[in-house]
Amino acid sequence: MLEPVNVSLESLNLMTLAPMLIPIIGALLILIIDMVKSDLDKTLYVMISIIFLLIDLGAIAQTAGIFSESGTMMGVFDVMLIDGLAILAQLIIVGASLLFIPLALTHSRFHEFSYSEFFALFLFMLGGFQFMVATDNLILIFVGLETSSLALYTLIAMHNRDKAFEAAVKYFTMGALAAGFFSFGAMVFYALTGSIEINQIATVLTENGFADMGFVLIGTTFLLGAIGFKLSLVPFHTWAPDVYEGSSAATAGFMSIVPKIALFVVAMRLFEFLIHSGVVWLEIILYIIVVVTMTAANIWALVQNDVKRMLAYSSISHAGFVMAAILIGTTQSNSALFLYWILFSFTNLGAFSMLWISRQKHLPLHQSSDHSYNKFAGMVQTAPVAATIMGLFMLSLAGLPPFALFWGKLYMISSAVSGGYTVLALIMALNSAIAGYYYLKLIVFMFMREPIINKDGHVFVSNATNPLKTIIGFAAVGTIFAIVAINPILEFVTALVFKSGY
Amino acid sequence: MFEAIAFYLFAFLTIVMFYITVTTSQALYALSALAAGMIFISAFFFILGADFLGAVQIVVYSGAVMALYAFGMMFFDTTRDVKEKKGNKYLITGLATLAAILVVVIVSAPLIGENISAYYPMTEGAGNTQEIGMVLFTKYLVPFELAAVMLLVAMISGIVLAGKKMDLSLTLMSDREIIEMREEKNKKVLL
Amino acid sequence: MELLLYTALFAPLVGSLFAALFGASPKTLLTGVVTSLLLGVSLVASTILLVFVISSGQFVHVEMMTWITAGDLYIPFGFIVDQISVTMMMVVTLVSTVVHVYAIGYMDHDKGFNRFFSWLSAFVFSMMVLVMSDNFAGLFIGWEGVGLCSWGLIGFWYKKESATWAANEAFIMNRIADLGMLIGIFLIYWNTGTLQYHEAFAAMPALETATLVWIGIFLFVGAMGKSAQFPLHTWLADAMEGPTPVSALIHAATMVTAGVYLVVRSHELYALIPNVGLFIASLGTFVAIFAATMALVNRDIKRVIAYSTLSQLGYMFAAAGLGAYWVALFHLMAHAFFKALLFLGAGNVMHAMSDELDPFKMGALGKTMKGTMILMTLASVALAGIFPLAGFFSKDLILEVAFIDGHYIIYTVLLLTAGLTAFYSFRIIALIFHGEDRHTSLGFHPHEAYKFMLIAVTPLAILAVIAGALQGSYYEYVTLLLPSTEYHIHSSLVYWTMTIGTQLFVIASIIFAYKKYMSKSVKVPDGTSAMEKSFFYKLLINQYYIPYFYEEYLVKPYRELSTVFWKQVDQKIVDATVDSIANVIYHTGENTRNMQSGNLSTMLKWMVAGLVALLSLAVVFGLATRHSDEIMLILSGLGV
Amino acid sequence: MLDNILSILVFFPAVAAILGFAVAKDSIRAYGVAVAFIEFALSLLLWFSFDSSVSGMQFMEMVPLVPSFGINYILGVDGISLFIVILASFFTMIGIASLGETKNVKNMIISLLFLQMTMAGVFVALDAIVFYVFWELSLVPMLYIIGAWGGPLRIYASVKFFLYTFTGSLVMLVGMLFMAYFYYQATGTWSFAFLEWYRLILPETFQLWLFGAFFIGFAIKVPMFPFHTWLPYAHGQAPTIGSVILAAILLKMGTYAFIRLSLPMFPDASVFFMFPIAIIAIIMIIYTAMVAYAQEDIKQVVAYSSISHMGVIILGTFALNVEGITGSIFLMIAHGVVSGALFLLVGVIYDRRHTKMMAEFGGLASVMPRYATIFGIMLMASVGLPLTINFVGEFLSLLGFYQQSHILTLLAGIAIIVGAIYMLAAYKKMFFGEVTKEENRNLPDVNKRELVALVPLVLITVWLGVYPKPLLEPISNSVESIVQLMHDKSISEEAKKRIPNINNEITIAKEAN
Amino acid sequence: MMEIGLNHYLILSTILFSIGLIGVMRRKNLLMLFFATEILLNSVNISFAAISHYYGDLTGQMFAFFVIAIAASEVAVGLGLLIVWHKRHNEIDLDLMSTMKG
Repeated sequence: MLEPVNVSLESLNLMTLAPMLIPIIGALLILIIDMVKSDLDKTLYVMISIIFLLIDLGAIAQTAGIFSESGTMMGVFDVMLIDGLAILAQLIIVGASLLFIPLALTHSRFHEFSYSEFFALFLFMLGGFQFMVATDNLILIFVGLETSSLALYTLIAMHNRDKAFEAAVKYFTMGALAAGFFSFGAMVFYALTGSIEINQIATVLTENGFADMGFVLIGTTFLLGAIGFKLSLVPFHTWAPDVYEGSSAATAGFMSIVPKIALFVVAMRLFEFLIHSGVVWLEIILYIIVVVTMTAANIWALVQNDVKRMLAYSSISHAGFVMAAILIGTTQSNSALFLYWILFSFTNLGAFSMLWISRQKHLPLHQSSDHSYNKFAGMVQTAPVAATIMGLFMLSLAGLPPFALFWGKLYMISSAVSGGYTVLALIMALNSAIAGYYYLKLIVFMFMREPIINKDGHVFVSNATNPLKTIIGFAAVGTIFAIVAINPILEFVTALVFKSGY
Repeated sequence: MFEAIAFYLFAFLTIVMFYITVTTSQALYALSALAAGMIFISAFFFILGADFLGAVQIVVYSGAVMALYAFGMMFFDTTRDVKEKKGNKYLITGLATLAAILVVVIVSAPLIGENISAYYPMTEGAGNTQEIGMVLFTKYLVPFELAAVMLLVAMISGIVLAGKKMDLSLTLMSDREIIEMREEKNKKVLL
Repeated sequence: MELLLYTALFAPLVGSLFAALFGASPKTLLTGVVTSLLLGVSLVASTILLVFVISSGQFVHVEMMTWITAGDLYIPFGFIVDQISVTMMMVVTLVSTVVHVYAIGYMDHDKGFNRFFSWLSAFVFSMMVLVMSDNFAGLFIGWEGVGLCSWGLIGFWYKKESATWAANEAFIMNRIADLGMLIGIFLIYWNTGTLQYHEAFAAMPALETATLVWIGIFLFVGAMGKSAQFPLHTWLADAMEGPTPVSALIHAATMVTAGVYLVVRSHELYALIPNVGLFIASLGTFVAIFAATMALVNRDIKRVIAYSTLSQLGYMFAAAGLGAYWVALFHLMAHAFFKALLFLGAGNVMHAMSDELDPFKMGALGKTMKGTMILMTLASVALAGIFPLAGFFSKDLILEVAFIDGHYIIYTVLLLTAGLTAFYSFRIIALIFHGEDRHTSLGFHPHEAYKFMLIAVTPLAILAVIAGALQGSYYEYVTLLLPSTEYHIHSSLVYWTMTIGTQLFVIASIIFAYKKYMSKSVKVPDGTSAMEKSFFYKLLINQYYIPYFYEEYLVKPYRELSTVFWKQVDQKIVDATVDSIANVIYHTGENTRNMQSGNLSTMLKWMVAGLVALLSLAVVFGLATRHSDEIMLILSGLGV
Repeated sequence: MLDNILSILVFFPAVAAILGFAVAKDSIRAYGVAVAFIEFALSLLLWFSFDSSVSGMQFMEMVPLVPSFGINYILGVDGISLFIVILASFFTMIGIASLGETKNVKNMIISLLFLQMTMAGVFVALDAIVFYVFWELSLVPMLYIIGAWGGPLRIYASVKFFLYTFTGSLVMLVGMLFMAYFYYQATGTWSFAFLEWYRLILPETFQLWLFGAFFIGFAIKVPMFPFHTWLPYAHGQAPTIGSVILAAILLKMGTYAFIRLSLPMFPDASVFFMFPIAIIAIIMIIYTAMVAYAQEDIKQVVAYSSISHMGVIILGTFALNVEGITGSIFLMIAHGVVSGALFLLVGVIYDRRHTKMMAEFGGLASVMPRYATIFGIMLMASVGLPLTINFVGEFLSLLGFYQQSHILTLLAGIAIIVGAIYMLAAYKKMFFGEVTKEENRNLPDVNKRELVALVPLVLITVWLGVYPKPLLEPISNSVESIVQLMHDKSISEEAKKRIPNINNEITIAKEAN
Repeated sequence: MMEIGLNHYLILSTILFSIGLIGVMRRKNLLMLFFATEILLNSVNISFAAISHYYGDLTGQMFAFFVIAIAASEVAVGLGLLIVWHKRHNEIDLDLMSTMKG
């Protein structure tokens, strides 16, 4: 007969749960409000979400404070794991979402925002991501992943037009396959070690000195497949361009930031110990994948004729670029990853928001797609300010100093150099040169071409409202004056990463 | 002895069933084959002494999932043959078998499982279900709750997507049309 | 004294700038007058300096300001007036003053009157810098300066294709030589650590001969350019495209003698390397006869005189090369006078004949242009070296030098050349002034030049006559600086036979020239006469086909090669490579983009394919673990 | 004021440019001229308050940017950079003053002011990253200027210009990071400060690799053969002002960087690569001169000619002795003035005839005598006539390299011949002969606006040709310190022999011969 | 051979998994595709159960349990998408679902 277990509340350490629970509570609240009184205006829900996200930030800061004192903490039967990575990742996730959610307040109406469920799902999704990053239990990671993914599929579909559905279906189906991979991989590791907690796995494997290398490799392969899919690493990237194109610019921008950082953290937890315990195979594989992802994505981005699709490929390439950090696996590179991603989120959200505010409902003839290049021809003459800002984001993405992303690239390449990966560093540098071309292409269109049909510049801001403008201004300022923030961020990140032993 | 027979029998059955599922051009066959396969899998669970899991398997799959699918099929009326122009057959089977072989090659190597210590050992004299419950509501409380959230999400998604409101898309309507529509609706309310 | 020095130096510059102010505006007599006056001032100053130097026997040396300083290199604007430079100054200022005055008349009707005087004075200034500088860099300034001015003056009538072409040719050929000179300067600097004459020469004896030889050769290359020595001589004849005063001043009296000046100036160097000296002498001798032969048949007055200049320069180099620097300098001076005179006379003739240059179309101008005739005959006599005119003293001296030093070949050649000189100079005299009147039939109505032009040139005439008498005193003072080698043939018998023999030979050839070209039978050649058909005639009239050779085998290939470089190499290879890299990348994208077919099951296949690929790699690795060390080797190559 | 005059010098134009957005279109030109003038006045103030006797850095400023990663905002100026800064501000001023474009002139002037900021920044930055920032940033306004106001091929040209240089400098960036990492390993702290890096003595292999990395970045910028092909397009397509700034200042960044970075940091590598680079330089000199001779477009002639001159500059730089390096720096300024002036002159005729084909002209000397005169002066300067600004530089550069190799210098000296050839040929085609084309018969001569720009340049050309001392002295001082540093740092015997020890240079030279 | 070890189960689930892969790759009908994905998840469950049995550890069963939950919710969302798509196009053939490409 089983004797009842009694657990003390302190030992549960529920504080660790707070950051994840807050958005979930918020979501439930939204649902309730909707039940009580339907078709309220979206602004209400936006504000509620923002409030909860702010509270969430507060909670994360709280945990950060505790972490800085007492170091890594486990909670709730050691399922939750709050370390530097978790905190940083959550900060990025919530921060980026804060930038993203006001994009719902567009001038013209879009389908998804007419649902209160949209916001609920959004918050649930965040909860899922936060769970993912704040644990090393594969089950919880898996469940969190699925929660957020399912929500995300729906968000995409709710844009409610054919392309959106197509995107959602593609994403969903491949996601299902990826889920299969993930579970298989987890299974193999479980078979190897009898545990599904990464640090346990690590300890067991190192104890028996990777006796069953074969099993390890299979497990790694499948997990790599699953994670690579979410991170859109070649050859698991094929969904990305279509999904980005199909979904609304805002959602696309969000997708390029938040899910990836979550997955990066998972990858970091998972692969670091493998690489460091000398699984050379993984090193080679990652090396190849990183290089191929960067280069191939760049090359494909060159030939795009829709800006959003181009940005999709570009963010694939950026993902590959950042994946290098995990390959290198030094403290510097890991902190470079976070630094890079923070700066990237500023710039990329800015760029996508610019597309978002220029979104038309009905396309003129000369425009093959929502954001085809020739839409932006001669933009500087019709809407100079908007053009300048857009150009700014492009330059930043191209890694031109002194704009935000340059510092990320700088630190990343530097970490590659100091990690001994000189060749890789060169490849990264040259890739940014290739990337320069397609960012430049847009600038050329905006600044050096004549407008196709001389229209007023209104189309470029047709969708803009003050909140959106504020967001863009925020992103722009962040992009230009990044330099003043680099040092504090860098120190903070490095401290956290180092303290959590990565 | 008995175990071996049972294993091979059910292994054979499941393989066949799933094979039918993925190959047949009759949606109905596929569906039923899938259901059967699921049930046979639950047989494995019972063999392995995971009674609770077996039960869940039967309930969830052959119950909920199949019901959903069946519903979906009626909806699409896929009783008729699904015509699929085949992709490159060799490529597909090739890839799959290659994957299988590769995995098998490595997996068939005996697993060194000696020094594996069970973290959540099965306690003697307690039913599988009890044990599960015990672990589930202590160690796996958080995942369990999150799973609940996940199901909620899934439900909402299902409702939203399948819901009537999706039928006309605000995204594709110009703002003027939306206004008119709103007025229409209000009129209806007044009448 | 310094003040005088500066006056002498800068007066021409002032004049030039003054004239330049009116550069674009139509003719004003003022410019001509002012520049001439300023040159006069400069002349006076030089004269006083000359007197000073002679009387006191010491130099005037000033250092105006620093020019270039870097590291240990220190180059000032320093000027020195010693025996050598003051001689040159005298020649330059005197001749140029005369030419200026003359030019006022000559350029009377020219639109570019002011421009002309600006250039001309500028030339004088650079020439002064050239001769007065106390270091090689300063010399080089003047060197290039005169080059520039001669470019501007040869191409003065820039609408004439031939003129501009000649100008560029002259400039570029000089540039080629200047490179040699530059290298010489570098050598001097890196070996002696300075460019000041006296320091550099003081340091030279310490150096090993090889270095000195190189220095000597490179400097002489520079000299060859300016003094139009073979093979860089072609530009001088073409330079006759310029206005005649220019030819008189630049291409007879002053600039072309700069080379000689350089050799004389660095006699201390050449004294150390006699072999180079001998080479110079031989080359000079060769040029002397080479040019003289070309002068024999030419049908262009100015070109004839130009070739004679060339041959006289040959004489000077011969002398300088043999170490008789003061003789060379002396001949330089004398030659300056009569050659300028000759040119100016030719100028009058041209004017009279409205720029017709073919002597065969003239004849019997003596009636209308007595003054000119007298002047030119005088000059020719001097050139031919008849006693007691300047040429006799200077030229025969050179012959003696050659004889005494025992270089009999040189001597003979030079002697022969003397005869030729006499012949061609009187050939043109005869053709122009004597014999039948051939010009009226061609519709020319010649007239004598302005009086003041004739008066202006008389100083030259006088000097051409008396310069020889100065020899003694000249020797006295110039040898304070230059090696004072007295040349005396010990047995007076030999001496007299030689001298008289030479005289007779020369006179004979003069008479021959007269006989041949005063006869009635002379008519405008039409390429029919037997002589014109003869091989030698063709050879000479075509200047030994050297210009043709240059055109065909240097200029044209250069032009074509340039085009090839541009069209083929630069665009088709270098640039194409760069673009092709970009294109390759771009087209890879174009060709592979349809991997993204947009079809879901293709995407799924990709995913599975990726997985399988990884798995197979896993197997490969599993097999390869036992070869792990080699693998690590490869990876280290990748920087892993 | 004087303590951070450099920062003012750098950021004043940028601030002014931002304010410039508010200025009305029709009065923007005046605004631009005013700003540029103030900037120029500031740079002159810098010069007057500059102590020529000091060889080291002056007016140093230091603000930590990313201390944890060793990135600091360090500015400073010495004899090497001082005059290029002045030149930059000067050209911006006369460039704006003589601006011909009328199509949205506002954007043009604003981007020019931004460009001015970056130019000033590059030359006063003493921290690798800050240097890199300005270096890269300078591409953007130039890209815009070429791409928006250029000729028919402008987009191709501008993009080529951008990507080519961008690629090169990214490789350079990797080099910088490696250098910083090396410093980190040596000292335990990150630093990107040049002066810190100077103190580092690297093993020879590292030197070679790093030298290579930096070389690619610089060589493309200079541009050195065979990386030069972007330049003709850029010049050919750019508007006058664009070419002027590009030729006068931007190209100098590369050569300046060689002196500021490559030489002091990698003395042994510099010696190792001296002859290969010298040969490249000679190829540049002769080959591009011949290409220039073949051109039909006067602007292309000037463009290729500037490549040829850059060859001489490179040669002087790699003479590795005071004379040569001083000469090359002086030649940078000289070439800046002269080629800038030549491009302005080309612009003058282009404004009148809207063609740059030399075949279209001929006999202009009689139509536009003043124009012809100024062109002639500048031409002679470009040919390197003594008493013009160029001669001093070329003379010193060649003189300097002569110590290293006689035969190569002889080859390089051919520059003065081929230079004369193409320049005179071009001049002949344009100005001499009869006026053939009807539309050339009554072209207006240079007007006031153009004279404002040209006359000062002529004056400078002559003044510095006659009296270069005020520039040469400070330059030479700073160079001496660098050469000394190189000599002390160098490891290999070869390097010790090649790089003179200032204290007894002459004796060294004697041995060399 | 007669003794059924862990490997037997692993191999079985691998085979099933690859059957699932085949389905995923060759099915052009969306509904059928979803069937295949279900197979993937189930095949894994078998080995989870097996492992947990042979280690006498419950974690495996836990994982399997959650996998089932995940599979179920995926079905819900999947069907939702399916229905929407079908409403619009009256077909669920993948080959007709490729408006975005390149």
